[in-house]
Parts: sequence; structure tokens; C-alpha cells
Amino acid sequence: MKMIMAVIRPEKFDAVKQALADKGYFGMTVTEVSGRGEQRGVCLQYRGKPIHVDVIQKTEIQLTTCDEKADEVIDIIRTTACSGRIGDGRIFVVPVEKAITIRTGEVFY
Amino acid sequence: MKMIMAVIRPEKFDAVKQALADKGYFGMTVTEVSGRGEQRGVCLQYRGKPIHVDVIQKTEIQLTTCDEKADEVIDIIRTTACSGRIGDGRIFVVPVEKAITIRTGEVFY
Amino acid sequence: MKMIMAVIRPEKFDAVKQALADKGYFGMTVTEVSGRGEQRGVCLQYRGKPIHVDVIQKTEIQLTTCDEKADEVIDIIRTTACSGRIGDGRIFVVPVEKAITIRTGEVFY
Amino acid sequence: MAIDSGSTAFLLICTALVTLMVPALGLFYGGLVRKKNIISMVFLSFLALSIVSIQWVLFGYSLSFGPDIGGLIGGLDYAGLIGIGMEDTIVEGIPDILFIAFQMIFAGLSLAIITSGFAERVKLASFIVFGLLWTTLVYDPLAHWAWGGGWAHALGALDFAGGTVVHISAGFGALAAAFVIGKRSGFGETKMVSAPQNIPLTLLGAGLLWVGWFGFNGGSALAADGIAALAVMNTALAAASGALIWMIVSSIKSKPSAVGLVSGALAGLVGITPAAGYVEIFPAIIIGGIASLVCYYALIFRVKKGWDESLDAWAIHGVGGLWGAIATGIFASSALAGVGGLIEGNFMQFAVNAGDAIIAVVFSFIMTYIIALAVKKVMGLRVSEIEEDLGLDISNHGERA
Amino acid sequence: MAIDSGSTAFLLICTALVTLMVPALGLFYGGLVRKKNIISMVFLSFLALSIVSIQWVLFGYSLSFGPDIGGLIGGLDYAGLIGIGMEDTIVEGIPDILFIAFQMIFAGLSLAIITSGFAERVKLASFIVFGLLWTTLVYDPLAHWAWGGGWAHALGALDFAGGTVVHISAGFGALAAAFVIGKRSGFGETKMVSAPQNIPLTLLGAGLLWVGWFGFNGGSALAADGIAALAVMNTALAAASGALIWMIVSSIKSKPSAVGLVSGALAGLVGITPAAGYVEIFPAIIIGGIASLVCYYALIFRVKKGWDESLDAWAIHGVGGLWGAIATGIFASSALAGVGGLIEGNFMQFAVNAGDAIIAVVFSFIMTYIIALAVKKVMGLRVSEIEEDLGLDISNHGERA
Amino acid sequence: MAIDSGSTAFLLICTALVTLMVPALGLFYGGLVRKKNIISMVFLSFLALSIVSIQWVLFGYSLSFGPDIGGLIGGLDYAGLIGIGMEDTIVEGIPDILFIAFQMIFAGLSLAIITSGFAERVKLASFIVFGLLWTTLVYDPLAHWAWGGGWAHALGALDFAGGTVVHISAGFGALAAAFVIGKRSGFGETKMVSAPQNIPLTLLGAGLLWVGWFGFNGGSALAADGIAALAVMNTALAAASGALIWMIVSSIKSKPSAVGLVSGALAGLVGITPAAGYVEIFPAIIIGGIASLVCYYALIFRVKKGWDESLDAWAIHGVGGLWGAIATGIFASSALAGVGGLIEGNFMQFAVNAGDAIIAVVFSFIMTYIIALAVKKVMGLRVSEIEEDLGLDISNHGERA
Ligand SMILES: Nc1ncnc2c1ncn2[C@@H]1O[C@H](COP(=O)(O)OP(=O)(O)O)[C@@H](O)[C@H]1O
Ligand SMILES: Nc1ncnc2c1ncn2[C@@H]1O[C@H](COP(=O)(O)OP(=O)(O)O)[C@@H](O)[C@H]1O
Ligand SMILES: Nc1ncnc2c1ncn2[C@@H]1O[C@H](COP(=O)(O)OP(=O)(O)O)[C@@H](O)[C@H]1O
Repeated sequence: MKMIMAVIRPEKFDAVKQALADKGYFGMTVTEVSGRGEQRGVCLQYRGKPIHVDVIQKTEIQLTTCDEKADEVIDIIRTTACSGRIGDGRIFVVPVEKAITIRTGEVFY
Repeated sequence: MKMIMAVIRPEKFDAVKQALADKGYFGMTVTEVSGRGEQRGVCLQYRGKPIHVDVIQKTEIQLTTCDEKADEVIDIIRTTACSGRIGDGRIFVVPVEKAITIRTGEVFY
Repeated sequence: MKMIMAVIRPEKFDAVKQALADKGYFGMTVTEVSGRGEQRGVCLQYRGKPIHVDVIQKTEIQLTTCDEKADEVIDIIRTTACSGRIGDGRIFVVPVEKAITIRTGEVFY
Repeated sequence: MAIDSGSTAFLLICTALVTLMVPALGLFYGGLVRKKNIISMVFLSFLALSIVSIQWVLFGYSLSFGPDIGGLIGGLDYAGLIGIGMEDTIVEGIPDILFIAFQMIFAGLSLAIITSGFAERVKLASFIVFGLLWTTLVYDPLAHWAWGGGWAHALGALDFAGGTVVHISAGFGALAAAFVIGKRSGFGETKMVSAPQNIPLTLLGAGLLWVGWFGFNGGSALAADGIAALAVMNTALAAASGALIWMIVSSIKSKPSAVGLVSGALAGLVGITPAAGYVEIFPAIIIGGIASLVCYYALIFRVKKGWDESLDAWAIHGVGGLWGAIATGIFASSALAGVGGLIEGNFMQFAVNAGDAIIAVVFSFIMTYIIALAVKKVMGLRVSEIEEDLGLDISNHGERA
Repeated sequence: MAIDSGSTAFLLICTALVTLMVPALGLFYGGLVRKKNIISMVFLSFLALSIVSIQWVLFGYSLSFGPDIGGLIGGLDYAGLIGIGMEDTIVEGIPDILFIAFQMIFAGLSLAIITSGFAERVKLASFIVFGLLWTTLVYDPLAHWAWGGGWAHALGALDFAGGTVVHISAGFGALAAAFVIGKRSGFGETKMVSAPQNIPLTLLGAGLLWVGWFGFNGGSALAADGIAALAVMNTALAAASGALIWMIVSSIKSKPSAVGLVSGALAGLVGITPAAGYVEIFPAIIIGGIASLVCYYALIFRVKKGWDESLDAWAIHGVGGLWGAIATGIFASSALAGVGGLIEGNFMQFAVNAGDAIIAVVFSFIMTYIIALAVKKVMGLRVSEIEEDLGLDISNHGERA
Repeated sequence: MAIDSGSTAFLLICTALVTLMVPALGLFYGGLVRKKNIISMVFLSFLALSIVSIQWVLFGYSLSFGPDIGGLIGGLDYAGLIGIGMEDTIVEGIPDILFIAFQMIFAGLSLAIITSGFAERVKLASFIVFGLLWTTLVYDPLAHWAWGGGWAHALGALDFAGGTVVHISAGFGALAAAFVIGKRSGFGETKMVSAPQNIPLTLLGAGLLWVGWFGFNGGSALAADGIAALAVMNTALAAASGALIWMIVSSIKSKPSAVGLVSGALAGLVGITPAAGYVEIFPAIIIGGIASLVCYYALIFRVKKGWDESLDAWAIHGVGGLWGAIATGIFASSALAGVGGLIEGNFMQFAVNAGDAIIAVVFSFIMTYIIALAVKKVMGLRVSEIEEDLGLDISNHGERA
């Protein structure tokens, strides 16, 4: 299985959640995070001087799914979360050895 | 090593923490998260109409341990966190290549 | 790629962030977490009785980087975050299969 | 006599201060429950004030302060506030409508206090029905007895600002309500259900309650005079000694918590309520301190018993109010109250006050129990297990904190 | 006449209570926006009060209450409060300086209300310029018309505590401002932009507003008398009925939310503002309830139209104020207001009040539109897209909540 | 003379407003520290009020306002408030007990201000001992000097509402305390230790302080009259100009922060405190503005020096109070204060006020230093390193925010 960890704009979360649900992906775990991108954050001007603003609020989605579906999930998130502006975020794919449903005890590999 | 990522009910956290301690597992990292399950969240009735409630508050435990002990930890969490009702959560097992104790610099594989 | 997950003291975050930036590591995702160490938390005395305090506020940094640079990143974090006192935290290294930049769609392996 | 602008100014602002206690209480309670129920606690406070306000002008005031019927209840002569104007026929120097407004907020606040017993599990519609019944069948009679010419009034029971009317009734009512509605799921099993979850919110609420209480007790003098001044001073001192005593006693067993400190202050404030304008300052300090002690042990007792009246309206308002009523019978100064208490050798006053308080305890507990039970039978009191699980914020209000 | 210490005491404290409404409004608004803009909303409220205070003593007061020029505006005779002292030449029994202070906070609060229309996207410097112009060109004339001897005053339009002056002006002004500045990026696409994000903060703000309103309406009696008492009672009742009606109507379609409950209370409070001391208590309950209804549908309408005036100054203050002004013309009691409304058969009063309100609507909408447009052309009203993205807390203030 | 119900009403409510400043200050401070110390800041504020209240009625009041002994201190004749009643022998028209209550809260608030210097590192028991000593040895003498018939009073130093007594004493005391207790671990190394962590909480606290200050300064007129009105107006204006000036000056170097805005307002409020009822409105605006400037640079200076008095009681209360005392000597109007200041050519008054302020600075700094040092030697002032690391919420109170 794969855990897809996607850091996105909080404003995009609703759309991503909906897009995933439309394709039948319901399960996910969501965390409020903050982050800084490779650009060293966003650069604002103040009285002529540049100010770097980093560690901006983001939303992280953790979604575990089987290997075959991972690419579809990534695709859904990527297209829905993209605004084209700096700060759209990243998706990381981490291998998961197994997943257990606590209620039923079912184990998925 | 393995990182056990368990998403559980906040109400179960105390019990799980205690059960782990009883078996000698002290180290853990805890995050407040929210989540939606495979059931599309919980369904309530309001004036005859169904309302899906999702993205419910959960607690995520990250516990890294050596390969041999992973199953015991999973078992402790699973049995203690289980209420039998929808929303009990999931446990994911992720491989960890190494773990470093910052204070001492010790590295575990 | 590797995801470096470092749980550190909140007070050390600024220094770690700066130290990483100095070496050109800008991207990171930060989460407020709390944690308990192997020592069973910190032990205070109150009227002669010991009180264990655990699940203390920490900051978790997730930083994904290519395999070669992982050790340098770990080193920067380890040396900067270390105070030598109990509670300095841990660094975990998790394999990442791929990383996607949402804005551009670029994929890194 | 003509309207006295000073006393009117005072009571107008005191009405605002007592109104402040309503959201304050909601925030205080909200900080003590789990995050998923914060909104619902504040909602219930606002709702309590709103429904009681309408009830009050329709018939509640008349039941409380209307012409006495057999010492038990007021007649409906003033229903809809018919014939009420801006003269000062009720209290010298104060417009009648203002007296009624001030008393209205008291009634609303009492219902807000009782929400403690329903915390994190009550059905919204049932609370509304319960609230209307409770105000009508418990609060209004008690207000009549003490202040509206009822039997307690006739016997000379002293209750300056509502020790029996507000605090005993709501405190013991909350306990009855908690018994009828049953424990929250997980209560006793997991610490989380009983530990305060958002302490800064609770402290904010407590701070506003503390300030509002100056209006609650001071305003009950119904004039801006020396008695009001004494009531305010006594209120401040009882809060201080209550806070300190709780800090001290609680620090024997564990670290002195901030929730404890303000609980002690509130206990002191409740304790001084029936006595505020009737006792000197040293008795006030003692009453506040003992209130804190008594409430502290009541709380410990409740926890031991495993009663899920977890925001402690019973331990603080109920028990504190009971102690306050008795203490008024002990410490009342004849120079202030017109009649002395036990320390002046007047056993009679002590007996009357204690008797009155005990009857109020019994009456409000039993009556509330019956009302809650009736609502439970007819429409259910409690949300479903799954709704409780999700929290009332989502289940009752569709919102998240 | 001599200063009346009671009325002076009352108005002094009412000034404090109205001041409390300023941070209260900031917190109320702050809880409705995204976390990255909370600080900016509170900042704008404090800022509004600060700049208007200075403007007021420099010339705003004089424009509002100076010697009438053609029914339209006051003269600059009192600019800098020249010649203003501590006698009671303006209102009997109240020091002149106190009347001016009380009115000053009203003006500040009005500008704070209007920040709703600029939420999450306004440039700080532009807001300051806009604020000065708006207060001078919209608020001051309206205050003059209604209370300072202007044409509305002369015609006998009734506005007890500022239904037209404060609420219509700020509410319709906020709508105009929202039109000129344009929608927030992402508005309509993502729920997050329009859903309240920190409801406890909003409830806290609402609670403080509720309490402050007692000073706002009560203080407008300008004396601690029966009228003030009635105004406070009516205020409490209108809030209660507003809250209940919103809860009921909104629960037809969805669960009754806490934000809805307090929105209803605020709608009721706005509705009763122009009528508070002029109507009896049952009309007050009705006015509050209908205000809630009207504002609820205005809000629904706004959402449908996709207008991004998302903290609903328009729907609550604007529409509620309009209804209140009309309702005052309907329900005014001649015993209280000196002149009866429509229900007493006085169509004239109804027409005057309605006409006055409509002119206030048109004037404040158009004037605000022009001012906002002028500021936009000259210096820009809106932060850059990237700054909006980051949130005003960081972009305007370099801070994080 | 008889009790004046208007003035009594006013002072009763002002007592409540000043009490509101205590939790307000706690929340203000709480928002500036790290999350792990929020609760402890609010706790200390409540605690300060509680212990000082008891100290005050036992002997503090008597030390402050008892029969003068050599210009330095009051006698113990009124210890336990013996013989104090509800007549108006102290201030005409106000019950004695009310005057004492009002002054009591001032004393409590002063100790609460000083907690800034101990932030995030003080041992609870040591704070209690320190607090009792400080109130007795620093506050009470200063109150006696200025208001109780001491030397400063005799010389005619003007201090309307406590510029020297409250603000200089607590501000310079906080600095001394900070020096004795030492820097927080990590101070200077990590931004987190000095940056505000919960700004909405701080803004809420500031808003409540702003409102409470109307009671603080207004109430100090001890009557509901024109002077009280002027004091309230001046208070509002000084806050406004303070806020604006800080916004402007601070925006030269960085974005204008909300914490800055309210710091400026507080600076203005502190500055106007000793002058509130003694100066005209334009001087009030100037005093507030300059207070803001001075405090801003004091803060910058403190940061540069690396002093860990990080909640800036010194920079705002201390320096602002010093400026205010001097400014009173400059701007006092003889029509208001009975004696003119420097601008009326009265150099003497300026010298007296400045001298008095400087003596207050020296006295409170040195005395506090000695007291803190003594407590440190005897029982330690500071928690252990590990407790500081964990935060006082857990270490001192066993709680988490
Ligand atoms: N190397 C990284 N490791 C972990 N998280 C990262 C990394 N780089 C970026 N992120 C996360 O992605 C978010 C968006 O990054 P950013 O570089 O601003 O996006 P973009 O490249 O699309 O402009 C950051 O806020 C951070 O949370
Ligand atoms: N596919 C998934 N990926 C990540 N987290 C998940 C996934 N499915 C469920 N979760 C987490 O588990 C929690 C409980 O899921 P749920 O399906 O309601 O439990 P159950 O199946 O026991 O009823 C969710 O709130 C979510 O946080
Ligand atoms: N086994 C573990 N799994 C996950 N996180 C851990 C584990 N052990 C420690 N941590 C994290 O590291 C933090 C510091 O641990 P601690 O043992 O106190 O550090 P140290 O060993 O340096 O004293 C904890 O608060 C927790 O968040």
C-alpha cells in the first residue's frame, strides 16, 4: 500500500475532498500544518525592502490506498489542488507495509 | 524499524497511552488530526434528510519501534482503541530506515 | 528520496530553520505535535511525591530530500536541535517513493 | 417618590453586568467540555436567556411577583406586564420596568447555570421544553417565596441576591437533571471526559463572571447606596478568600490549578450572594472561605460518587448556595439586615434561613427531577449515542469550534 | 439646570459599554474570517475607533452637531471643541463633553461595522483614507440630519439610538464598499472562504456586543430614567426574540447554528435600535422577531446573489436598520415618543420615518460607493493577490494568530 | 453631606470596570507568552487581586490612608477597617466602604502589572510572599504619599488616577524584579521566547483593558460630574492618539502590528492616567501621542539592552507613567486642577511633579529590588530549569492550555 501525503492550500481542501469522494475515495486523515517551499517562502515588498514570509499555513492530507490506485489519487489531488501560483504544495508517496482497521481488525497489505 | 501511525478516537488516547506504558512502550509522538473514514463519514438524520458528517476529530499516534516489537504495539493499540463503532480508526505501518536520538546522537536501524 | 521526520523542542525551531536555510534547504512542512520520550516523560517532585509529566509540546519537521543529502540534513538538525537535556527529540528517516510538486507537476524519485 | 437617577443608573448598568454573566457562563462551561461541545455550551446559555426573557414578560414575572396566592405563587394579574409602567411602585426610586428587567436576567442566568447537568448530551428541543417548565415550575415559585411575598418572605428568611432562588435551585436542579439524563458515554473510563479542555476560555469566562457578580450582588441592593457599596466590597472579599482557600486546600493533594483558583472564587461568590448586603466584611471573608472549603469537598465527594454533574453547578452553586443561605442566618447583622443572625444570639433567624434553604433544596431537586423525567418520557432528553460521539456542536448545530 | 449625577453616571458607563462594542465587533468579525485574517479584523476595529476619535474632536462633532446649515450639515463653529465645557447646555443634566464623548464612540463603531465589506482584502493605508472620508462625508451628515438639527430632525423622523445614522449607513456602506473592492479570491469556489472559522471567538464577540448594546440603546435616552429603563428592557427582549426567531426559521432548512442564534440576536438588536425608547414591550418583541426574519432572508438573498459582503454588515445592520426605522414609524407610541406611529393611525409618521430611512439608504450607498471608488482610483483599495493569499495578518501587520 | 446616589452608582460600576482589568491584564500577558505559560499569567493576575484584597482590608488601606505619620506612611488606626461605615466621611457623597473597595482593586491591579517581570519563570509561593511585601512596602507608601496625606500630597504633586502610585511603581518594580530573577532560559537566542504567541488573546485583553480604563480614570474623579466626563473623554483621546502614533512610528521600520497598535493605546492610557481630569482635550491628545513615542523608544531600548522584562510593564507602565507625571506638571490647567502647570508658567508645579515622579521611580525600583532579592535569598524566586522548560502551566499548576 501507499500513503499519499499531500500538503495543499487550505482553500483547496474542500475541492480536493470532493474530487476524491467523486471517485470513491473517502478515507483520509487531515492535519493542519504549516510549511515553507523551496522558494524560501513568499517575498513581499515593504518600503522598498524585501520581506520573506515563510512557514505558511497548509493542510496535509494523508491518504492510504492500495498500490494500483495510488497514481489515480495523486492525479486527482494534483489537478484539483493546483492554482499555478507559488505555494500550491507537494505530494509525497510513502510505502505502507500494512494497514489495519481498528474496528474490525482487518489487515490490508 | 517501523513507524506505527495510528489514528484513533481522542477519547481512547488515555487508555492507549496507559496500555502501551504498561508494556514498556513510552516513546510516541501525538498529533491532533481529523479524518474521514471509508463510510463517507457518519450519517445523521435531520428532518428526514440524511446529513453526512465527515472530517471528525481524531488523535494520531506515531510510534517508532524495532521490527520485532511492531506487531505487539499494533496489537495493544488495536485492542485498546477498539469500541466496535464506526470511526475507531486505522493503523498504518511505515518502514523507517533509521531513527536518531537527538540528545545522544545514537542511531537505531 | 527520504522524508526526514524530526521531532524537536519548539524553542529550537527557529534555529533549525535558519541552519537548514543556510545550507540551502528551504522546503519543509511543520506540525505542532506533542510527545513522550522513552524516559516516561519528565519527573517533577511535588511535596515529596514524584509526578510524571508526559506528552509535552514538540514541533515536528517533515523534510523530504534526495537520498544523498539526507545525512547532511539529519546532521544539521541533530546538531542544531541538541540541548543535551532530556526531551531533545528524535529524527526518523522514512523512504519516499516519489515527490510531486503540485504547481508544476514535476515528479522526483 | 420620584425616580432616583443614581439608583436607576446603577440598576441599568447592573442589568448589563448580569447579562454579561450569561455568555461568561457559557464560555466558562465551554472551556470545561471537550472541543466538540464548546459551541453547544455557549449556545445553551444564550438560548436560556432568550427563552426565559420571553417567558418572563408573558407570565413568569407575574408568577414570581404577582399578588400572592396562599404564599405559594403569584397571580397572573401582571401577565404580559399589563399595567406596568415607568413609575416606581415596586421599589422606591427605580422604574418598575427596570426592576422587572433586572429580575428577568436573573431568571435567564439560573436556567443557564443548570445546563451544567445536561452538558455534552442534551437534545436541543428537549432542553427548550425543559427550560420553559423549569423556569415556570421551579424558578418562579422560588422567586415568589423569597422576594415576591411568598411564605419564606413572610417568615423573614433572608436572601440578599438569590442564594436560594438562583444558586440552590439551579445547583440542585442540575444534579437532578444529571441523574435523569444519565452519564456521558465514556464517563469514568477516560480522563478526557472529565478534564477541562480549554482552560484559557474557562478563565476568561470566570473573569467575566467575577466582574458580572458585582452587578448581581450590588444591584440586588436596588439602590446606589451604602448597602450596595457594602455588597460590592463583600463580593470582592468573598471571591478573594474563596480563591485563596481553594488554592491552599487543593494544594495539599496536587498542584494548585487555575481552574481550582477560579472555582474557589466562584464558590466564594455564590456563598456571599444571599448575605452580601446583610453582613460585615469579616463575616464576608469567612463566608467566602468556608464556601470554598465546602464546595471543594462537595466536588471531591461528587467525583468519588461518580456522579456526572461534571461542570459542578451542584458542587459550586448548589452546595455553595446552601452554605450561603445558612451562613446568612448565622452572620446577619441587625444593623444591616434589620434582624440579627445566630452570632447575635438570634437562633430563630438561623432556623428560618436554614429551613428555607433545605426546603429550597428539596423542592428544586424533586421538582427538577420530575420535570426532567417527564420530558425524558415524552420526547427523550438525550441525543443518540452516535450524536454524542460526534459532539453536540456538529449534532445539534452543524458547526465546529 | 445642574448636572444630574445619576444621568451622568449612567452615560459615563454607557460610553464604556459602547466602547466595549468595538473590540467585541472585531472579535465577532475575526471569528468569521479565515485564521490568517483574524488579527486584521480586530486591528481595523481598534483603528476605526482611533481615527474617528481624533476626527470627531477636530471637526466631526461640529459637522454633526454644529449650527445647522441648510438642514444638511453642521457648521464648523465647534471645530476643535472650541468653547465646549462641562456645563449641560446640550442635554439637560449631562456635561456637554460627555455627550460628545458618547457620540464619538458611536461614530467610531459605525466605521468599525463597515470593515465587514473590506474583510480579508483591504490595504491598510487606503482604509485609513477611506475611513476619514466616510466618517466626514457619510456619518457626520447623517448624524446631523437625525440628531443635530438637520432636515430629518426637523421633519420629525424618529431614530432613538441610531438605526439610520449607525446601522443603515454602515450596513449599506459596507455593501457599496464590497462592490467596489470586489470579491475575495476564491469566493464562491471554496466553502472555506465563506464559512465561519473560529466560532467561539465569534460567540464571545457577540456576547460582548449584546451587553454593550444595553449601553448603546439605554444610553441614548441621555438620562437614567424610565425611558432608559424601557429602552434596556426592549433591547433585551428584541435580542431574545431575534435569537429565537432565527433559530426557528433557520432550523427548517438546516440545524440551528450558534452563529445563526447570535446573528438573530444582533438582528433583533439592530432592529430595536431606532425604536428602543419609543415603543412598548410587545412591539419590541415583534420588531426584534421580524428584524430577525428580514435579516435572515436578506442574508440568504446575498448568498444567492454571490455578493461578497460576507460578514453581513449589510444583511444585519443595513437591512435590520432599515426595518427598524420603518418599524419605529409603525409602532411608535405617542405616550413615549411624543408622536404616534402607524398603529396609532399616524400615517404621516410612518411616511416620514420610511422616507428618511430610504434616503439614508440611498445616500449612504451612493456616497460610500463614490468614496470607495475615488480611493480605489487614487491609491488602490486592495492588497495584491499574493498578499491576500498570505492573509492580511502577515501582509498588513507581519503577525500570525 | 448625604450619599449622592449618582456618584455612588458611578463608583460602584467603576469598581467593577477596574476589576475587569485584572483578568484583562492576565489575558493580555497570557497572549504574549509561550503557550505553556498562558494559564500561569492569568493565574498570577487573579492571585494578585485575591491576596491584595485581603491585605488591603487587614492593614493595607490603613497604611495608605490612615492618619499620616511623618509624611511617610499611614497609621494602623483603620487596620481591619475598624470603624469604617457607610457614611461619606472620606469623599463627599460616596460611602466610605466604596472608596476603600475602589482603591483596593487599584492595589490588586498594580501587583498584577508587576507579574510581567516574573513571566514564565516565577515560583508560586515566592510570588505570594513577594506580592505581600511589595504591596505593603512599595504600593501602600506610594499611595499614602500621593493620596493619603503624605509628603507628595502635601507638596501638591498632581496624580489624578495613579501615574506614580500604580504605573511607575509597578513598571519600575517589574524591571527590578526582572533583573533579580534573571533572564528566561533561551532569551535572546530564540525568537520564540520574545515574540507574542497568541495575539488574539492579547487583543482581547487589550480591548477589555481599554474599556476598564474608563472606570480607572473616570472613577478617580470620585464623582459623576464634569471632571469625570472630561477624564473619560481624555482617556479615550489619549488611547486613540497613542494607538495612531505607535502605528505610524513603528511602520517606519516594519509593518504596523496589532500588538503595536494596542501597545500604543495602552501607552496613551498610562500617560493620561495622572493627568486625566487635570488637562484639556488637546493636551490629552498630545500627552497620549508622546507617551506612545516615549514608550516605543523605551521598548526598543529595552530590547537592545537585552533586558528580559518582556511583557514591557517597564516600557509601557513605567516609562509611560513617568512621562504622564511630568506631563501633568506641564499641561495641568488651573481651571481644572486648581493649579496650573508649566504652560501656564508655573514652573514650581512642573518641578514638584517631576521630582515626585523621580522619587517614585527611585523608590519603587530600589525597594522592589531589595524585596525581590530578599525573597530570592530566603526561598528562591525561580522555578528549576526543567520546570521552566516544561512551562509554568504544568510545573506550577498541573494544567495545559
Ligand atoms: N522538501 C520539502 N519537504 C517537505 N515539505 C515540503 C518540501 N518542499 C515543500 N514542502 C511543502 O510544500 C508546501 C508548498 O511548497 P512550495 O515550494 O511553496 O510550493 P510550490 O513549489 O508549488 O510553490 C510548503 O509550504 C511545504 O509545506
Ligand atoms: N484510507 C485512509 N487513509 C488515511 N486515513 C484513513 C483512511 N481511512 C480511514 N482513515 C482514518 O481513520 C479514521 C477512522 O476511519 P473510519 O473508516 O471511520 O473507521 P472505521 O472503519 O473503524 O469505522 C478516519 O477518521 C481517518 O482519520
Ligand atoms: N519511539 C518513539 N516514537 C515516536 N516518537 C518518539 C519516540 N520516542 C520519542 N519520540 C519523540 O521524541 C520526543 C523526545 O523524546 P525523549 O525521549 O524525551 O527525548 P530524549 O531521548 O532526547 O530525552 C518525544 O516527545 C516524542 O515526540
